[in-house]
Amino acid sequence: MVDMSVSIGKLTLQNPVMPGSGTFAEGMAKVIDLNGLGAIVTKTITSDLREGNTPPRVAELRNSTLFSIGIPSKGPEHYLEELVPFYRNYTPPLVASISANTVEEFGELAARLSVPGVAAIEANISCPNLKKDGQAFGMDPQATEAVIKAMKRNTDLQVWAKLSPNVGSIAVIARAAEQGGADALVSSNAILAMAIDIESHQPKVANLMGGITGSATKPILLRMAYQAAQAVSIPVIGCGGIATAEDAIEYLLAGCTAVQVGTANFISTSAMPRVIDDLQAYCVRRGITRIRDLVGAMKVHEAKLLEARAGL
Amino acid sequence: MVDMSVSIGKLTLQNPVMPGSGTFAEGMAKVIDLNGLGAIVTKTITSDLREGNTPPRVAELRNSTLFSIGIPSKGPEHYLEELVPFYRNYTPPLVASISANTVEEFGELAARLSVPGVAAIEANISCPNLKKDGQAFGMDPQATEAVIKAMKRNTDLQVWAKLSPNVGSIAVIARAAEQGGADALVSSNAILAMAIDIESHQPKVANLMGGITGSATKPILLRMAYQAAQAVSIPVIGCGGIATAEDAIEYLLAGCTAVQVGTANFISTSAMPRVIDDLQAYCVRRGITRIRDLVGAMKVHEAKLLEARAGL
Amino acid sequence: MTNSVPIPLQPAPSTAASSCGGHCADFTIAENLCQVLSNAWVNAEYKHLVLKAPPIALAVLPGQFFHLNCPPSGNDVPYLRRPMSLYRVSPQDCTIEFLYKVQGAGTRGLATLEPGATLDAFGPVGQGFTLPPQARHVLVLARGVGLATMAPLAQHAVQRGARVTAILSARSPALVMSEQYLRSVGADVIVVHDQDGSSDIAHIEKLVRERHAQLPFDLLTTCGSNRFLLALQRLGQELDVPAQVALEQLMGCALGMCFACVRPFRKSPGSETMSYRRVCWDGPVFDAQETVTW
Amino acid sequence: MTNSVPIPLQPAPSTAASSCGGHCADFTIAENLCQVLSNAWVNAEYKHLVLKAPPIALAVLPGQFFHLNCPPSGNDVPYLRRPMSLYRVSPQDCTIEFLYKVQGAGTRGLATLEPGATLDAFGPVGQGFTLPPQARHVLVLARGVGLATMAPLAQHAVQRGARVTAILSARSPALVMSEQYLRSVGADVIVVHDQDGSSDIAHIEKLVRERHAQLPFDLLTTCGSNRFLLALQRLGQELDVPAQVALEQLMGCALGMCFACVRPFRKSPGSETMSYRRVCWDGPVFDAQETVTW
Ligand SMILES: Cc1cc2nc3c(=O)[nH]c(=O)nc-3n(C[C@H](O)[C@H](O)[C@H](O)COP(=O)(O)OP(=O)(O)OC[C@H]3O[C@@H](n4cnc5c(N)ncnc54)[C@H](O)[C@@H]3O)c2cc1C
Ligand SMILES: Cc1cc2nc3c(=O)[nH]c(=O)nc-3n(C[C@H](O)[C@H](O)[C@H](O)COP(=O)(O)OP(=O)(O)OC[C@H]3O[C@@H](n4cnc5c(N)ncnc54)[C@H](O)[C@@H]3O)c2cc1C
Ligand SMILES: Cc1cc2nc3c(=O)[nH]c(=O)nc-3n(C[C@H](O)[C@H](O)[C@H](O)COP(=O)(O)O)c2cc1C
Ligand SMILES: Cc1cc2nc3c(=O)[nH]c(=O)nc-3n(C[C@H](O)[C@H](O)[C@H](O)COP(=O)(O)O)c2cc1C
Ligand code: FES
Ligand code: FES
Repeated sequence: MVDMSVSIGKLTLQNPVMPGSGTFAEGMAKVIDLNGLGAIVTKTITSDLREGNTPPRVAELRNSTLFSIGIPSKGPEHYLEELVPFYRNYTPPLVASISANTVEEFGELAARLSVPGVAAIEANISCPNLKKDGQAFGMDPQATEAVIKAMKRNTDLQVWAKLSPNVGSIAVIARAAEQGGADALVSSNAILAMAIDIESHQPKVANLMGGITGSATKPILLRMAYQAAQAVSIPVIGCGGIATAEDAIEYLLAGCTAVQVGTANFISTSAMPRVIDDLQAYCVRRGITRIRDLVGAMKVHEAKLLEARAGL
Repeated sequence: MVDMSVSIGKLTLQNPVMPGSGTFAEGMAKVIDLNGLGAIVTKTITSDLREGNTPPRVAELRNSTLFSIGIPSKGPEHYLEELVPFYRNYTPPLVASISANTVEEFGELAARLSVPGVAAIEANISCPNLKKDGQAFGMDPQATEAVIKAMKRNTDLQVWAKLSPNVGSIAVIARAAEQGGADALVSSNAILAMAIDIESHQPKVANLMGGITGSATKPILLRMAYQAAQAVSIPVIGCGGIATAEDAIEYLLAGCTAVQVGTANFISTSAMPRVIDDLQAYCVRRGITRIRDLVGAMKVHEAKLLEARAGL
Repeated sequence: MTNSVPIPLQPAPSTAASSCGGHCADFTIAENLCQVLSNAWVNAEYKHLVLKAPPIALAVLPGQFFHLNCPPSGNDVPYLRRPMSLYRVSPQDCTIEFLYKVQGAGTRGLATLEPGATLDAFGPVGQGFTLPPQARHVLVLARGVGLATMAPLAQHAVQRGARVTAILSARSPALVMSEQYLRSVGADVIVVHDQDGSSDIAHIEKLVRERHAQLPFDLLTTCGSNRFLLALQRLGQELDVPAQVALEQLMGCALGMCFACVRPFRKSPGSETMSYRRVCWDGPVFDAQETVTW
Repeated sequence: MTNSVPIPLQPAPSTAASSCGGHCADFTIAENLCQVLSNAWVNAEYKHLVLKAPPIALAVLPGQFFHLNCPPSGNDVPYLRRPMSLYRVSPQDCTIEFLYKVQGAGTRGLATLEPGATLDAFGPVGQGFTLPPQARHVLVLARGVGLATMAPLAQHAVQRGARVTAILSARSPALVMSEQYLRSVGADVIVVHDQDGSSDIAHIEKLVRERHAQLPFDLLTTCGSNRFLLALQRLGQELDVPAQVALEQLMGCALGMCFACVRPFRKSPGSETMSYRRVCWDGPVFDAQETVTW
């Protein structure tokens, strides 16, 4: 038997697979057994009610998608009255994703959601900071640290920081989040991208830019997750382009403790159960008894200096 | 007839299509008519002789490739004695790409290559700055400006700055390059990425990380080129994932004056001639008489506020 | 529309709770592995796909749809699934059917499917048409592929004892699809077309008023175009009959998760407050008076 | 190896300069649109592909290769081309042939090609074998698919009047490929295999010394494995005969542009100074004494 469990701080997950925020909802309970998941992560909410971006909100790309949803939000009330009770019917820990316009609002919303039935709060810091020229919190180490600190002051739950990939150095932001007291990092959110219809000359999503997600982005986001994991000593949860166990294994080898599956859920609702089964099968085939032994097990190539080759 | 010419400052190109540095070499002359190209850009050279990275240097990804070549360089002597005379047999302007370890070396190498037969010098600033902890010049606005300034002081040729996409805000770097006196920008170089073989647990390229190039990256690099073009008033040359005329048109619509074709040259040596022919056919079909009329012609969606819909 | 009931075409499939830890009963949507029975051209642009489907798929209701995992073909590699309305379900034969227009990567891939091939049809999903109890007369107004969506409603309404008047609009009489099929399920079919101007919206409204005078409609339905939507909004208010419209939007998940497929709606008929709703989950069938043109 | 001449299998195709603005004559490499004549299994793992090819392709020399645009098949969508050595060229029949092992996305795609299909074969590229003038005896040592690369050299050397001794190594006699073909082109074929231990490297070296004693070799050639490379380096020095080896490396462009396909080489035989060379452009055939194991 393979021990599939992994630990995020004091939280033990029965397996390392969970959905990415915004790519999962209650509808999934009509299709798969939610109790098989490592955790459940819900779509980001804000304190205010929001409708989100103008449609069209999606364009198909090669092996990927361009989504521009915005953060439509029904607010914390709806979350506490509808979603928390709904997911209380299932065993995996519930992770609430939040966003806000200011550091203080992040703290307040974290406090508001600190109820039984919620295990951790994920900070989506890819949204624009209203107090700093609209630059995303997650592009600025100070803002990142401040957000996480404000949340930690306001809740006893775990706080996860979901990093933005639209940065020059993800290591700097990762360290800032760790400094702020984050219990784990999620690396990462979607990469900013665009596409133009060459017949209409219009952008393919009304909002002009959106996030590119899905398989095509994996090599880039895997690199970012690796850099984040190298930079900190808290667990990193890998996210980006994961659709198969092979993808998940790459993230584990690169140093991630767990993984989030996003767009793949849209393509196949059995993506997560299949990743879990196939991870187990891989471990069995390779004689790995504890999946956590894969974490960070990448073997770098020996540096073979060209000069040294002369001796061979 | 379609006027296919575009201008980069005082330099007129017969059409907007040229190869990306490092994805073209003399061998191409045995396959296609080089005189059909808008310009010829050669592989980056450095002053010192370099062998480049340990193999394996390439891995195939979905709709993309991971290359980790380093900058093998035979130095300026070889460039002046072999390449400049070789390309003098062809009519398109020759653009020499250079890199260096310090700001001063960039200036010296630019001076060295300012010979008849060279029309412009492209600064590959994605390489690590030896005087600044090895962070790439192109990730730092001050270093970018300093490099371009040093080159402009040392040459009368056009200086193009090839931006790195591995930054939080490409607009900041674009403006720094313009500030330094760049005649044009190339947006952009390859995105840092990685891939791991799940059987051997080794990275797929020996150098661990490489640049992901090819079709899959287009939506990201198109966004970067758009942001760069929005930020400056000098011409921007789009680069990243261009394989067809449709791809090139997206870059033109986003505000690029010309385009560079990279990895597509490896997949089909007729990629550039085909892009040129198909661009022309598109213009004919759409009744566009001057290709430069496409530059920046993207039409953004009207902002339809949700509230305004109530009236409809 | 209180007092209305969603249409059950047949009882939900009974699933043995024991085989799945007691959760099966909750699973009403699935990635149904279906077998292609036929996939023939109807005319130059449309194909008719018949699939042998497992029980969960057969519980589909009129107006619901499936999200099809279109196969790659040549250089076409569809990444997302493609939504396709139920055209016909036959629980006895264990078949579901689709009528689709071949236009892009996904439908080109669908078009390559040969009998015997497997197609993964995710569903059934969405909120279908809601037939008022004891409905006696239903209007179905459709053009082009819209028919695919409306056909199961016509069949079902007839089965439930209602009369169905189907007005089929097309560019020319030759391009009308499914006229025979609708007649065979017992609908009164009126064909209107552009060549003789009978498809003119004023003429269509006149036809509806005439039929309503003969036997009052309990439900007006249409799908797709803004023109038909506006007509039904007018007629619904004028005749005081509920009107429902099936809408389309580009989709990501088809399971209410991604919020890509939204369109703007009035919070309630006549309200000035607008809100986005998900076509895949809150629809694709909506109250016409809450729907706005786009 | 001064005095050596690259092998011309036939004169370069004469191209009318007028039709291409005077540049045609320089175009010695092309994306050759070839027609598949046959593509049959040779054994459980290998297929033999015969293509009808245009003139530029027919100018290919032994040891050169083509970069094949392998078609997508199902979920396999090869992005880069795949390098494949010439197995045989027949200028009279306008055919080129390949012998390939089906292993990954690219070769799986190749394997789907039916007669009549079109394959884009880029080439010919690379530096092939260099036969010393008036060569009288050539050794060809190969195992597995290495044969594909060596076969055209054997054929050509025989045509040029040399004797060719081909030592074919395999796991078992049943797995030896192309034995008949090599005999038919006039090579002396010796089969060695693992089952009776005859493929042991010491035994192979002994065979080579014996044959050399009978008729001195002017050229020793092999491809692929480190074991054979080391043997040829030893034998070449001991017998003072030039040795050439055909190498492989993962490729990007196959046109000397990307520098992905490098391997380390001594600057000259015996030198301690190492330098990378491109397998696609500087090779794939190299002087064995400059080659190092990897
Ligand atoms: C609920 C629902 C039910 C549908 N039922 C049917 C049906 O029964 N028969 C049928 O032929 N079609 C139906 N459609 C439309 C069908 O989904 C699209 O035609 C299909 O997705 C096109 O895919 P493609 O890959 O072939 O074309 P693409 O290359 O994706 O697109 C080709 C063209 O179709 C447009 N298009 C793509 N998706 C949609 C969409 N979801 N809605 C409207 N336009 C779209 C694109 O903008 C483009 O112009 C339905 C759509 C929805 C949302
Ligand atoms: C100059 C040259 C000539 C060749 N001639 C032949 C030939 O005549 N017949 C033949 O069967 N094969 C030949 N090869 C090897 C052939 O190119 C690879 O087997 C092929 O590219 C594999 O592609 P794939 O997509 O099927 O497998 P992939 O999925 O790409 O790879 C399958 C396995 O093959 C390995 N591989 C892939 N490419 C190469 C390569 N270039 N060299 C070595 N290993 C590789 C991969 O690492 C992997 O282990 C030659 C290679 C070179 C460089
Ligand atoms: C439709 C959609 C909506 C998303 N919404 C959110 C969100 O609300 N909050 C968030 O942190 N990430 C959101 N994401 C990002 C995903 O959680 C994930 O980080 C990203 O999609 C990359 O993973 P993938 O390639 O597996 O999809 C969303 C992604 C998609 C595709
Ligand atoms: C093999 C290879 C080598 C490259 N070498 C260089 C280089 O020397 N200098 C440079 O500025 N860019 C180099 N590039 C980057 C390309 O010029 C181009 O910016 C990048 O590949 C993105 O374009 P593409 O997606 O069309 O390939 C190289 C790219 C590849 C694939
Ligand atoms: S398609 Fe995802 S919510 Fe409707
Ligand atoms: S494969 Fe590109 S240089 Fe050899």
